[in-house]
Amino acid sequence: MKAAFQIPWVRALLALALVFAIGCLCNAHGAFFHWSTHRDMLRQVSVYGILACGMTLVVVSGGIDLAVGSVLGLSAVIFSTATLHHGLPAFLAVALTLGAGAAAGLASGTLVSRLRVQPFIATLALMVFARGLAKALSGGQKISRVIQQPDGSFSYVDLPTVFARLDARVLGGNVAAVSLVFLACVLVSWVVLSRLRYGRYLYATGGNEDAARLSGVPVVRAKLLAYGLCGVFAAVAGICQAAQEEQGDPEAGTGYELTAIAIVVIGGTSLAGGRGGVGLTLIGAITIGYLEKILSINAVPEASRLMLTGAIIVAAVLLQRRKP
Amino acid sequence: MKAAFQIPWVRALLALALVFAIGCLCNAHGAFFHWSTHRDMLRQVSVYGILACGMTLVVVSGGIDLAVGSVLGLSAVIFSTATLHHGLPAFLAVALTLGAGAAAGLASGTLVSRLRVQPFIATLALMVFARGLAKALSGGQKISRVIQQPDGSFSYVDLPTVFARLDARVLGGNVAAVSLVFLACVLVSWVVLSRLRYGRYLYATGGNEDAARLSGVPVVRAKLLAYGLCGVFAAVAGICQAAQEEQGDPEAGTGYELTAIAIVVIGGTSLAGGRGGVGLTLIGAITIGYLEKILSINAVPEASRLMLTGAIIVAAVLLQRRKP
Amino acid sequence: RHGDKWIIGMSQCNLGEPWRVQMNADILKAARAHPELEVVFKDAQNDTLAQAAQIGEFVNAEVDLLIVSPKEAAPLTPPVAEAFRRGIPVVVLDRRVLGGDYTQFIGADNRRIGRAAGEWIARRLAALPRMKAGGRARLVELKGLMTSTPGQDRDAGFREAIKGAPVDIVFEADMKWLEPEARKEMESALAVNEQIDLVYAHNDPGAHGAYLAAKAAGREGDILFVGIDGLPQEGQAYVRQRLLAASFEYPTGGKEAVASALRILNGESVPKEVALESRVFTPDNVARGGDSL
Amino acid sequence: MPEPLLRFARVGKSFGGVRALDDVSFDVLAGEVHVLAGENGAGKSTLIKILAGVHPGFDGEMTLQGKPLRPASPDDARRSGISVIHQELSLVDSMSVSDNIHLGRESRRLGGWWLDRPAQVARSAELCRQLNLELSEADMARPVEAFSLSVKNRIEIAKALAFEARVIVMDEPTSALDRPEVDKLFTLVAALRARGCAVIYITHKMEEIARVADRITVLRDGKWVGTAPAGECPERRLIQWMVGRDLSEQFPPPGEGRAGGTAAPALETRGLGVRDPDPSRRNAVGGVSLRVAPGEILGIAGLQGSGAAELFQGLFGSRGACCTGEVTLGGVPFHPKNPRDSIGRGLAHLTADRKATGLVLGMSVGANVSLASLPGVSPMGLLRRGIERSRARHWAGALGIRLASIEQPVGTLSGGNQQKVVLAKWLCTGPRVLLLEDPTRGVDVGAKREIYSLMRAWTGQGMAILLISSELPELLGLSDRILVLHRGSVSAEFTRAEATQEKVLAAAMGSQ
Ligand SMILES: Nc1ncnc2c1ncn2[C@@H]1O[C@H](COP(=O)(O)OP(=O)(O)OP(=O)(O)O)[C@@H](O)[C@H]1O
Ligand SMILES: Nc1ncnc2c1ncn2[C@@H]1O[C@H](COP(=O)(O)OP(=O)(O)OP(=O)(O)O)[C@@H](O)[C@H]1O
Ligand SMILES: [Mg+2]
Ligand SMILES: [Mg+2]
Repeated sequence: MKAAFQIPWVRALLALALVFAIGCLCNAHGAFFHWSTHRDMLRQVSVYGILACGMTLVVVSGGIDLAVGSVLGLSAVIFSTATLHHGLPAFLAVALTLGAGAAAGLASGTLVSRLRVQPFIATLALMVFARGLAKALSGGQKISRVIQQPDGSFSYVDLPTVFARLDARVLGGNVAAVSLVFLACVLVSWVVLSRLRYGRYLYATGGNEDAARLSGVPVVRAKLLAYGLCGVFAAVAGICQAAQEEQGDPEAGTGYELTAIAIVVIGGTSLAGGRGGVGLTLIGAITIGYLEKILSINAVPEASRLMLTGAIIVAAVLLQRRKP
Repeated sequence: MKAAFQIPWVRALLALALVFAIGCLCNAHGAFFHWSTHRDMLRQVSVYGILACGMTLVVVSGGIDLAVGSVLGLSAVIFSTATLHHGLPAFLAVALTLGAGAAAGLASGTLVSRLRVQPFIATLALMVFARGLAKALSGGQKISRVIQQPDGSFSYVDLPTVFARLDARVLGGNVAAVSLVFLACVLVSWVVLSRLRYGRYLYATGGNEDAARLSGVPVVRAKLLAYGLCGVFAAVAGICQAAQEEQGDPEAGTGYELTAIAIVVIGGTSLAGGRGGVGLTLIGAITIGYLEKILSINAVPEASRLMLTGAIIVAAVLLQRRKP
Repeated sequence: RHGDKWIIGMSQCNLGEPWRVQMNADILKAARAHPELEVVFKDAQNDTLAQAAQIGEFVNAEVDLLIVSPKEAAPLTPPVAEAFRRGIPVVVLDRRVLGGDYTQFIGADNRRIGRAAGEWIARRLAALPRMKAGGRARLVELKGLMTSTPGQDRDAGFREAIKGAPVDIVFEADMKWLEPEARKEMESALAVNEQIDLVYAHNDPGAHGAYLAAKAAGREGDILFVGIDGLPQEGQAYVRQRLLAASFEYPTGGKEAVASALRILNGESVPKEVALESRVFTPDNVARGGDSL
Repeated sequence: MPEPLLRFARVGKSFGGVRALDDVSFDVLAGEVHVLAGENGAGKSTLIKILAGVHPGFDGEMTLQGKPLRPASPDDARRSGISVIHQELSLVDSMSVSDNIHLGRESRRLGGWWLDRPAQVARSAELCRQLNLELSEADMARPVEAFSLSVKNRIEIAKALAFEARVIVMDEPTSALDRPEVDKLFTLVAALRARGCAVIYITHKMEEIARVADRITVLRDGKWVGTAPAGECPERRLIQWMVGRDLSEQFPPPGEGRAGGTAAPALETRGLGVRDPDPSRRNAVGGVSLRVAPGEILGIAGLQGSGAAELFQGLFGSRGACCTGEVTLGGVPFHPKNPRDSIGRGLAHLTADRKATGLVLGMSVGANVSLASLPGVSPMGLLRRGIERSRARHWAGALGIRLASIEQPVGTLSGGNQQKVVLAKWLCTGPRVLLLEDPTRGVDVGAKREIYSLMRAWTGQGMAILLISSELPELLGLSDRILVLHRGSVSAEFTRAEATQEKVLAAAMGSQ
C-alpha cells in the first residue's frame, strides 16, 4: 500500500482525486454530474494539453519551452490565412502550418543544443519573435471569414469544412473532436518517450547530459527532436484553436506556456529533467481542467477564483510530492 | 585578452555594448545622445531591476520566483490603501507593505524549502493567489486619490508626499528617485551575496544542495532568506510602481516576472543555480532597458518591435555565451 | 422563474480592465435596486473558448436571461445563438456577435467616439495661437492594443476626423491599454520632439501615464491630454483635476442592460439595437455631468 | 614484437593555457593488460578521453591496427571498437539499470527506431550475472539511483562490456569496489585478455598493478616517462617513475601520543541502530557498540551492504535523527540531529562520492575549503575573504593540492586533487572525531603517503578517526584496531597485531 504511493502516477491521481472530490462537493446543483460538463472540460483543456505534450518532451530532455503560446498564435494565423485568404486545401494548409511549427521548434532547439544558449532565454526570445511575426503576417488583424477588400468593402468566404470538422463533436456527440486530437498527441508523445530509441536519449540527456554524451548519445539531435516536436504540437494546438475560434487571432495563446508547464509539473514531471512522462501530463491536464471547470460552474468571483486556484494547486502538489 | 572573455561580467558588458552600439546607430535624430534618454531608460527599468535583484538571490539558490509580478501588484494595492484610504504615515505604510512582501516570499520559501515543492509550481501557485488577493483587497478597482463614498459620490484626498518623493528626480534632476532605489537594492543584494555568510550559503545551496547540507549549510534557512528577500524587493518595486502611477493597480506587474528573469539570465546568471551575481543583473537590466528605449524612441511598430527584441536578445546572448 | 427570483447570467470576457470591472459594478448596482433580480457573474479571463463554454454552462443551468459581453464576434456567435434558440433571452453588451440570434444589442460605437474625439481635438487645436498663425499642430497618438477592435476603431475614427486638418501625428506607439507603457512611450515622444501640442490616448490611463511623463519633464503645461472611457473615478476625475483636457465617455451599458432585462423578463418587447449615447467631459462641463456628443 | 593493436604517437592536449598532455607515445598490444600509472593530474584521464572521442581536437595521432584513429565522438570511438569505463561515473541516475547498460546502443527493431525492452532486460541480466551482480529482472527496471556506489560502479563495468570491443579502457574502475568484487573484476579482465582484447587499466593501487599488469606506462606532468613489462618494473622503480623520487615506508608507524583506554573515549556508542528511511526495509545498522579513544584510528571493515556507510551517516545525522541506542561524544551524551549540529560538536564526515556529496563543483577551491567552517571565517555573519584565502592557501600547501589559483572552480581540478580539497574542507572545521570513507579514493601513491602521515599527525594531537576503506592494505596499515561489520552488526574485532587480510575478509563475509 505504502509502496503504491511511490509510483508517480498514483501520486498524480491523488491530486486529481482531490480536485474531483471538490467537484463532487461543489457540484453547482448537480451540474458537475452531467456528462456534458466533463466533455466540455476535456474540450477546454485540449489545446493546453496538446501544448503540454510537447512541453513534456522538452522538459524530460532537461529544457523548457516558453515559445509554445506564441507559436500557437503564429500557427493559427498561418493556418487561417492559408485556408481563408488563399483557399488552400486543408491538408496543404495543415502541412504548411506544421512545417512552420517545426521550424520554430528547430530554431529554439538549435539555439539550445548547438549554440548552448540557456533554454529559458532562447525560448523567451523566440516567444517574443514569433508573436511579432504573427502580428506582422496578420497585419494586426484577426484572420477571419470577413475579408476586407482593397477598396475598403468587406467580402465573406465560406468556412472550410476542416474548421467545422475540428470543432465538431464525435462519438455520438459525446466527445469534442479536439479532445481526440489531444489524445492522439498524448499517444504520439508516449510512443516517442517510451517506445522509441530517441525517447531513451531524451531521458538520458535530461538526466545527465555529460553521461549521455560519454555514452554516445546524440545529445544535440535528441534536443532538436524534442524542441522540433514541441513546435509541431504547438502548431497542432494552433490549428485546433483557429478551428474552434473560426479565425486566426495573432494574440491567441498569450500566456498559455505557463499553463502548459503547470500541467506538466502538476502531473509530477520534474523540471530538472530526466524524469516523468506524458501519462502524468494527461493526468495533470485533466486535473487543471477540472479545477477550472469547477470554479467556473460554481461562478466563483474572480478574486476568490484566483485565490482558490493557488490554494488548490498547492494542496494538490503537497498531496503528491515525493517523500524526502 | 582571450582570458578576459572568460570573466562573466566582461561577457555581460559585451551584450550591453552590442545594444548600445545599435542605439548609437539608430539614434532617432540624436535623441539617443541626450542625457534625458538615459535617465528615462534607467527610470523605466528600475522597477524591473528591483524585481530582478530579488530574483537573482532566488536563482543563485537554485530556484525561481514567478510570483514577483503579483506580489508587486499586491504591494501596490496595500501601500495605496494604507496611505490613501487609511491615511497611514508613510513609514508605517512602507513597513506594512514590506512586511506583506516578506510574508508572501516566506510562503513561497516555506513551500520550496520545508515542503520540497518544485519552485516553479510553488511560486506559480503563489502568483495566482497573490493576484487574487490584490483584487480582493482592492475590489478589482485601482486604489487612487479618488475615493468613492458609500452614497456613490466621489471625494478626493491629497497625494501624500511619499508619492511625490519617490516619483521625483534627484541629483539636480539628473536621476529619477526610483533609480536610486534600484541601485540601493543592487547594493543590498550585492552585500548579501558577496559579503555575508548567508550569501555563500545561497551559492552552495544552488550549486550542490546535498553537498551543502552535509557540510552544515542551513539549506532551509538559506532558501527562506532568498525567497523572503525576493518578496521584500517585490514589495519595494510595488511601492515604486504605486508612487509613479499615483495609484495602486491590482493588475500592476502582470507579466513582469518574465522580464525580471530575462534580466537575470541576460546578465549571465545561470538558471541552474550556484553561479552569477547581482552585478551581472545590473548590466542585464541596463541592456534590456536600452533595448526597449531604442525601439521606443525610434517608434518602431509593435510587430517589428517584437521581432527585433527577439533577434537582439538572441544576438546578445550568443555574443556572451560561455565557450563550450 | 426560480422561486420568486429571476436569475440573470452575466458572462464577462475579461476583468483585467477597469472599464469592464466598472461594467460589472454598474450591472450589480442597477440590479440591487430590484430585489426580484439575481445576477450570477462569470468571467472568461480573456479566453474566447472559455467564454463559449461559460455560455453553455449558463444554458445548462437554465438561467432566465443572459447578458454577454463577448470577447470575439465570430467564435461566440454559435453559443449565443444556441442559447437564444433554446429560449433564453440574450442581451449582448458592448461588442457584437454575428447574425441576428440574440434579443438585444446594447453598445456604443468606438469609431464614432474616435471621430468625435478627432473633431473635438481639431477644434481645440485651432484655438491655439500658433495655429491661428498658420502653423501645424504636433500630436502624439498612444494606441490601445492594436490587435483589438476598440483600438482599431478608436484609431480609424480619429484619423477620419482629423483628415485635412493642419495636424501632424509626430509620434505613435501601441501602449497596450497600460499606464506604465504609456508613460514609457511618452518619455520617448518627449525625447524626440521638442514641441508637442496634444496627446490623444485610446484610454484614460494612457492619457494619465502620458501626463505623468510630461509632468516629470516639466512640460505638462505645454501639452493637452485627451483620453477615452470617462469612468467617474478615472477619466472624469482626471478632468476635474485638470490633468486631462477632455475625456470621452465610452459607456458600459450596465445600467441599460439591467433595465432591458427587466422589460424582457416582464414580457415587454425591446428594440433589437440600443446605441448608447456618450458624453464628453471637459473642465468646463464636468461638474454638470458633461455634454452629450 | 607483435604488431601493436593501438599506438599513441606524440599525443598532446591543452586546455586553455594548461598543457594537460604533451608528446605521449607508446603502444598497446592485443591480449595484454596495459597499466597506465601516474600522479594525480598526470593526464591519464585526458589521454583516455582523447581515445574515447571526448576530446576530438588533440595533437599527434593514434593508430588502431595500423589504421589512423581519430574518433570524433564517443559514438565514433565505440564504432571503432573502443569501450571506456570513465573515472567519473557516466550513468544516468534517473534511468533504469538496463536502459543505462544499453544507453547509446539500444537493442533495435523496426529499422533501428523501436526499442526492444525484453531483449535489453534479458541481456542486462546476463551481463550482471557475469559480474556476479545479483540483480533480479525486476531490479533491471529500477533507476540506478536506488543502488549503492559500488553497485553503480559494477553497472558501469557491465555497460562497458555490453558490446564486443577490441580495446577496453578502465579508468580507476575499482575505486569504490571491495575485495571480492575486485577479484571478480580481475577474473573478467583475464577473460578479456584471453579473448585477445587490449585492456588499458588505470589505477593508483600498487597491489592491483602487481596483480594485473602485463606492461606498465607511466605519465608524469602530462609527459611520457617510460613503458616497461611488469616484471621489469618493481614497485620501487614504478614509484620513482611516477613521483620522480624515492618514497619512504608507505604506512607511517603509529604515533606515541595515543591515549590509553582509561581516558574518556572521543566517541562511544552502545547498541547503536540506524533506521532505514523506508520502514518496510530492514535497518541498515543494528546494535553496534564501539568506542574510539582520542588519538586512535579505528578501522571499520565490511563489504558492500555491511552498513558501515550507514553507520557514519547515522552518527553524523546525514539523514536526520534516525539513530537508536546511545552515543556519547567526549563523554557527553549526543543525539545526532543534522550535519550542522554534528559539525558544531566536533564531528566531520568525508563521504565516499565527492562529486555528489562532497564538493560544490562550480564554486572556487577557496569557497569549498571553507564551506563547512563558514562561521569561523565570517565573524558576525560577515564574510572575511582574507581569512578564507589564507586558510585555503594553508591547506592547499599542507595537502599538496595542485592548482592554478584558489579562485579556480574546483571542478577543473583533477580527481585526486578534488579529493584533497574535500579533506581540507573537513580539517578546517577542527574536528575531534573524523569519519573517513575512502579518504584516498583516486589519490596517487605520493599523495596517499602524505595523507597517511598527516592522519598520524592529527591523531598525535588527539583527534580520533573512524576509517572505512575499500582498500584492505590501507585499513590494516593505518588502523589501531579494526571492527568488522557484517549485515549491520559487529562480527569481529581485531587489534593491529592480530589483523590480517584473510581474517578480516573472512569476518566481513560472515564466516566465524
Ligand atoms: N578542462 C580542464 N581545464 C583545465 N585544466 C584541466 C582540464 N582538464 C584537466 N586539466 C588539468 O590537466 C591535468 C591532467 O588531468 P587528468 O585528470 O588527466 O590527470 P589524471 O592523471 O587522470 O589525474 P587523477 O589521477 O587525479 O585522476 C591536471 O593538472 C588537470 O588539472
Ligand atoms: N577543451 C576543453 N576546454 C575546456 N574545458 C574542457 C575541455 N574539455 C573538457 N573540458 C571540461 O573540463 C572538465 C575536465 O576535463 P577532463 O574530462 O579532461 O577531466 P580530467 O582531467 O579527467 O579530470 P578528472 O581526473 O578529475 O576526471 C570537464 O568537465 C570537461 O567538461
Ligand atoms: Mg584520472
Ligand atoms: Mg582525472
